[in-house]
Amino acid sequence: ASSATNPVAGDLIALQKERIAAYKAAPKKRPHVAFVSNGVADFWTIAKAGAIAAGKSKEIDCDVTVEFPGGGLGDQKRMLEDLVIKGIDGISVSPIDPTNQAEVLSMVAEKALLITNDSDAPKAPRLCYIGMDNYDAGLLCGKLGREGCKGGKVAIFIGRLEQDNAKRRRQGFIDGLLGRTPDATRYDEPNTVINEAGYTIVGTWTDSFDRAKAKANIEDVMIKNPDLALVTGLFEYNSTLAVEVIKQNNKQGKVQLAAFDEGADVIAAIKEGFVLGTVVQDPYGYGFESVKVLNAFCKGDMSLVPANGIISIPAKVIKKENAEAFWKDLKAKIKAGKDAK
Amino acid sequence: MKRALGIIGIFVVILIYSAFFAENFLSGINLMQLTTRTALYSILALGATLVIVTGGIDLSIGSVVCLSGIMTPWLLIEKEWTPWQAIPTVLAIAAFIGLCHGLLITRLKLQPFLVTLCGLLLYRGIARWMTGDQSQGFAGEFDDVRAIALAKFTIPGLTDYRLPATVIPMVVLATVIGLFLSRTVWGRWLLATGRNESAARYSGVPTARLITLSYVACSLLAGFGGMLFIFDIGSAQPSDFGNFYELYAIAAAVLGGCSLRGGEASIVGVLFGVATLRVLQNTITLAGFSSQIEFAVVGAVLLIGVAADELIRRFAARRLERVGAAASH
Amino acid sequence: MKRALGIIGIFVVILIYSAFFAENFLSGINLMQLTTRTALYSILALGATLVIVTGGIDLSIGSVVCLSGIMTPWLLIEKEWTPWQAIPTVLAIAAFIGLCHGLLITRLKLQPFLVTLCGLLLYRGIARWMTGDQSQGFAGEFDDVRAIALAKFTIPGLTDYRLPATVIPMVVLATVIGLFLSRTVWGRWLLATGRNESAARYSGVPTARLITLSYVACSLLAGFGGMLFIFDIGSAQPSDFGNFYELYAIAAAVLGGCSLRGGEASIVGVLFGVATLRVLQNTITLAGFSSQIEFAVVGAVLLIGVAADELIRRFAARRLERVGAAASH
Amino acid sequence: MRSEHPTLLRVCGVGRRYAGVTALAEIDVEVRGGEVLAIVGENGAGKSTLLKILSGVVQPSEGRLEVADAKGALHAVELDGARDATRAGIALVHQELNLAENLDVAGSIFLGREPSRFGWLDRTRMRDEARQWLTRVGLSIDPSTLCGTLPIAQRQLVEIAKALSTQSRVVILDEPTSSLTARETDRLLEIMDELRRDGVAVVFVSHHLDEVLRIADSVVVLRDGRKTGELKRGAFDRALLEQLMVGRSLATAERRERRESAQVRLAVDGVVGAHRRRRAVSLQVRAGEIVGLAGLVGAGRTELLEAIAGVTRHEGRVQLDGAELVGDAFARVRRGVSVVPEDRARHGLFLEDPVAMNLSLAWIDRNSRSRLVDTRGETGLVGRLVARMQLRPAQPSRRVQTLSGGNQQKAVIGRWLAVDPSVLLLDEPTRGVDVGARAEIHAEVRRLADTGSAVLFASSELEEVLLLADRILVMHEGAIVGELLAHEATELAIMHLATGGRAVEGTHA
Ligand SMILES: Nc1ncnc2c1ncn2[C@@H]1O[C@H](COP(=O)(O)OP(=O)(O)OP(=O)(O)O)[C@@H](O)[C@H]1O
Ligand SMILES: Nc1ncnc2c1ncn2[C@@H]1O[C@H](COP(=O)(O)OP(=O)(O)OP(=O)(O)O)[C@@H](O)[C@H]1O
Ligand SMILES: [Mg+2]
Ligand SMILES: [Mg+2]
Repeated sequence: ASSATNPVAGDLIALQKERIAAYKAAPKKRPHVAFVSNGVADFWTIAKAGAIAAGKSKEIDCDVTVEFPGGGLGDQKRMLEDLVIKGIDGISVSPIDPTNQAEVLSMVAEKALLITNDSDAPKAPRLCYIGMDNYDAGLLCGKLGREGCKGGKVAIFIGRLEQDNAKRRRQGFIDGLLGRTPDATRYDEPNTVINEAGYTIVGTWTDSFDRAKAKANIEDVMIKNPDLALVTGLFEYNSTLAVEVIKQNNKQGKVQLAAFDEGADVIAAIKEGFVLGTVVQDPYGYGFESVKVLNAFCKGDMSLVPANGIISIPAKVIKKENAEAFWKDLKAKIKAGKDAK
Repeated sequence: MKRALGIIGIFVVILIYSAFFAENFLSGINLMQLTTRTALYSILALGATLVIVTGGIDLSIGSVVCLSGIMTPWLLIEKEWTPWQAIPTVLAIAAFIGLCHGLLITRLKLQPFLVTLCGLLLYRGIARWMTGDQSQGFAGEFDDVRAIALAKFTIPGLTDYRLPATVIPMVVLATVIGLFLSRTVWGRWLLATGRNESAARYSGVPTARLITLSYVACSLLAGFGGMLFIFDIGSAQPSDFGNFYELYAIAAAVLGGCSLRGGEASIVGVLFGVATLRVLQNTITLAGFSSQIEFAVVGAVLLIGVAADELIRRFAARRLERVGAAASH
Repeated sequence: MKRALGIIGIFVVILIYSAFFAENFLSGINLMQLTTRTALYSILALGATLVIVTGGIDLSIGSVVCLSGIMTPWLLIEKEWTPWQAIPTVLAIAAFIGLCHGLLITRLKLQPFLVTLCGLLLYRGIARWMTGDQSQGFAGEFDDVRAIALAKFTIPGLTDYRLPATVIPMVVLATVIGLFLSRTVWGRWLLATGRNESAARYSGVPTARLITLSYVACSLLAGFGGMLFIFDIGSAQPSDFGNFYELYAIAAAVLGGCSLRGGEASIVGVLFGVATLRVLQNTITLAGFSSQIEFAVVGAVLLIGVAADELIRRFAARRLERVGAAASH
Repeated sequence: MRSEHPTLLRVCGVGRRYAGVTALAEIDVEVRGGEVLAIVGENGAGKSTLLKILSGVVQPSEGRLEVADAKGALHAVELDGARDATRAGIALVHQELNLAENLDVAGSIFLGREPSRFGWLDRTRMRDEARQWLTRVGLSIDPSTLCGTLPIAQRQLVEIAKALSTQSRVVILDEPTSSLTARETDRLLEIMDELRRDGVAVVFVSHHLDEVLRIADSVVVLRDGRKTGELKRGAFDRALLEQLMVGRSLATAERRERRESAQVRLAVDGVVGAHRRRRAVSLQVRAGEIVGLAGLVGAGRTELLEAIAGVTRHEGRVQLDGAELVGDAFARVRRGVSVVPEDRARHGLFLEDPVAMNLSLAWIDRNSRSRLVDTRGETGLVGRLVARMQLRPAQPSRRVQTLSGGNQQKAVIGRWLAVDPSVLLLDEPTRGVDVGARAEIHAEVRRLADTGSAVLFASSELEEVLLLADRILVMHEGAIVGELLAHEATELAIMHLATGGRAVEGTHA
């Protein structure tokens, strides 16, 4: 028996670079690249629109496959394996658990070109990372809360905490809210109450993506803490539901919301004025850039990748003043993606 | 009624615990939320009960909730239908799904588990495909329609507690189904069919039609429930909306005293089964358990509850046997 | 064997489709992956089969997969146990879970659906609580242990295809369980128990013990399967690892010709049932369907498959009735 | 005079085929109002199939069915299911019991035809009417009793009440007396007579020729699915019927010699069963002895046999060869105690499994090497048993469900005869078995006793008790009230004890 020995990451990166160099001499005619998300969400449908749009655009022109694994790690592994078997040229993936997915990522790197998006796997043999730091985005969201709400009880709602980006985002929020000096390696246990800087973070609630449950969580926490001052929903629907619950319970202005992502109701509420603002990433950009970079690789072009291997697409804060413009732009992009399909 | 005693006991124990240890449990607003949730889930559980009574099972409830729940805002917002078009269409689709299940089960004699498992995969798949995995919501519109699920009626004398409108369909459906099963000819036929299909058939009961009908009713209620859920929640993601709801519905029915072998049901029991599950979930949050152990607590409490119920029943039966024997001499 | 014909037919049809329309479907590496996956899932399905044969059901398979799969790296990495301590512990816990199910079902006469549904909630809850919802993985260590699931054997003459080690437990278990059911006294008894429990009891079959044993075996296999799954995947999250695996396992068993009413099983059929589900999923990706419609396609294909199977069977039975009668005179 | 009776139902050239067998072929039968038609034949002759065709439960493969309309004119019809039959005025009591156990007696009687207004149940009317019909069949139970708690004989009577309550023009009864004792049988025959007087057509099947001789106006004899004779009253007697049915005349078995001296094998001491009556029973059965339990419906015989077999819990002691039997049925079966239950469909058979599996289930345990089934030995055994029990059709791979009722019964008994048990408990051993096969079963039981086994059986047929038993114990209300030796017992004596009379008087009668 021979167990699959994984060549070290460095070797695999070298291997991929050799392949790219070879493409320089003989560019791939019409590359086939894939974009793999870490789950199913609106965020990813926007990214998909970006990826598809990139594939259709004249200067890029390649085949694009987009996969949304709905069943966690095992599902993502299966999809990656199947894509590699299919003979895909390059894959941009948002790894669910980067520290433990070394083998499958190496396997991808062995047969195809690997980049990551949204959440990074620095130890894996990926050629570059496209996205932003979730810790930094969390910081932005925390600061948003700190500006809009000067102390009191705070509750955090998030789909689940297992994935790396969720943990970092949550930690960023806490550090930003409490005004600590940023340190991405810090970790506050989700089960402990934090009393600091005039804020009481009463807890973090997860729902495993069951929205009825997510809504019940917010309602129950508001009942348990009638004096709740600030909530944050760190996944898109958590914020959307927080808006819903605030409206249904007439808590506008009494409970503040520092939101995340670009849910339609959230943007509408920001325009109305009872939500502090929202931190948005640029999923469209993730999708578009991923395809653009992979396509360039297949033509033997490595120039898009900066020295540190990180193509940064920073998060933005949307407040009342820029909400309208942002929304229009987003709608147009999604529409373009749909038409392209 | 006797069948329901067990779950009523469990419910009362949990209620007492909650009243003491869950912060603000007895506050009007909390009870109001609990009423809403119980009402919503009980619509699904009542549907499940009708199928369980026939000795069948419907695993597709959650997916039908998803499909109809997703379709409602999709038709209203994306396709710009009027509510008068959208709502009947969604309900008709749900009923049609039930009809397909019923026909496959009674005509082709396929196993209900298999048919509805395929349904579980299929309808969610359709919802995901239809919407391109994009979550669907009302975007702040249609508040008048959503009032079906969101309206609350003030009760004179109570300040904090207002009666949620969702209670109306719950009470109406529970009453209708309860009377149907115990007081009407068809209900009796359904019970007989569930326990001994051939006996019913030999007595001239149109068993195939009744079974089909119960699947139609179950899917229709799931579709109606899904619509109310989305009215309540406001938006949903096709890939996860309604996941596991069939298990909650079936669990509530079974807790409420329905036997999966068919022929037995207690509507009161089912309602208490639903309420137990909802109170349990609420208490876990209010009493400050972490949401990680929620599942563990629910599982453990239910298991202990039904085991205790069974032991008490046995003990009572033994005593009765002894007393009865003594009396008969 | 006859019972398995339907699913073999469905499998062959899908295989032919895949060979033509799914890119690289017949490549060695793809067949190797498919073998691994079929082997892993079939361990769960074989366990489910044993319970289904008794007329019961085990909904906790997925959660036992989760608990044991999560515990293995947790004990090895977090608690720094040796594999010699960790693996037997995990398997013992799985077996103990099965024992509890069996005793609750046979002694307290609780409904299997209810007991194992509570289990479904409980064990996943425990896994989440134990790990604080953190995903668990081997962090690049224990490659020697993981080789149990990851090793591949070269076959002389084949370059691309290497035989995955997971095939060994699958073949061993399928053979043992197949022979157990058809050739041993206990196996016969188990089948008899599933068919008619009280008749079995009257015939001197230790029904309670056999049923308990089948739940132990089912949970043990789920635990073992969970371990192999995590060896294969490398890491898992307690909140979703193994979700729905019980449905896949039961679906495979039912597709393979097991009746949920008990007393019938075809091990060959179960293996083909598992393989069908795996090939279907693989083909959907390879043939370039979007992952959104994956569920819809699986559901629709299975439904059409079983319906067609049933229709063909009926047609054959009709013919037999016409022809067979003539032959007997 | 007879020709005045109008024909209500007629089948012409009817046949029914199943995969592998022809159950019926070329049958012509006429059913007339005001007449009792008996259908007799061996097990598997096709009687039940014919009745099912007459009542629309089974569709014939060929031939046609004609039903009279209100004016008496016959029309060819296709009855599709029980509903059509009810509408055409035909009611059937099936051979195998078919009650939904979750309904009460009233609900069962009116199932499918509940008195209602706009679909709303009229429960009081249902209960009142049910009470009338129950009285008519001589059953004094509360109409709101759950069917699931009734013993098998009472279920049978409920089914008969149900058939009567339809007030049909044609009442079809498939072995209605097989689980009834003499008293209920008499009552039923009276009812059939009343029906006849009312102009109703009664069709019934029975393996008890004395019943046929007492009541039938005409008899149709079936053999291997074909009609071998149709006789009017006066033209048939017992010998002729037996000749037509079996194709030979039956020899009567001679009485066995009693073994006074043999040691006690089975000793029952103060056993109190699980049910509500709680009266202690003690008895002994010697090696080689055949003891019969007689009693009325509900006397407690089944309860006693189940307690001894260990399938229900009991107080008191049961000893086998001086050693106490403890534990459940599993432990007791292994020590050589076997029970053939009263309700074969519920407790005896694996209906969806093949005959072979049903026959070998007990044998494989005792003849396995390190728990592996000796498949070759099994095939041999099954072959031998099929021949020995004269199972028809003799196809071991056939599902038991598709066997006729009598053949099913033979399969249950065959299972235990295969293992030569030390104690054989039989509850209604020959229910639904034809005269020929009954003699065979009796012979097998005697053969088993001759090897030193103790046999304890319960039967509601006094004839069978007298024929088979060496010694007779009579039960009444859960207790043994008398003991009779076979050679001094009479039907009258047994009945006297069984109805509560005292033993001394009984022996004089
Ligand atoms: N559903 C079925 N499938 C196949 N064969 C059947 C089926 N029903 C009956 N048969 C066969 O038809 C034949 C006649 O059976 P039937 O039940 O009519 O006999 P019967 O005369 O009523 O016997 P008994 O006295 O034992 O009740 C038997 O050989 C039986 O095996
Ligand atoms: N499960 C039960 N629960 C309560 N009472 C029962 C149950 N089974 C039987 N009985 C009652 O116990 C009594 C004895 O029944 P048992 O069946 O032993 O009588 P039996 O002499 O065998 O009569 P049969 O000829 O009807 O078989 C009956 O009165 C019956 O109503
Ligand atoms: Mg018959
Ligand atoms: Mg009896």
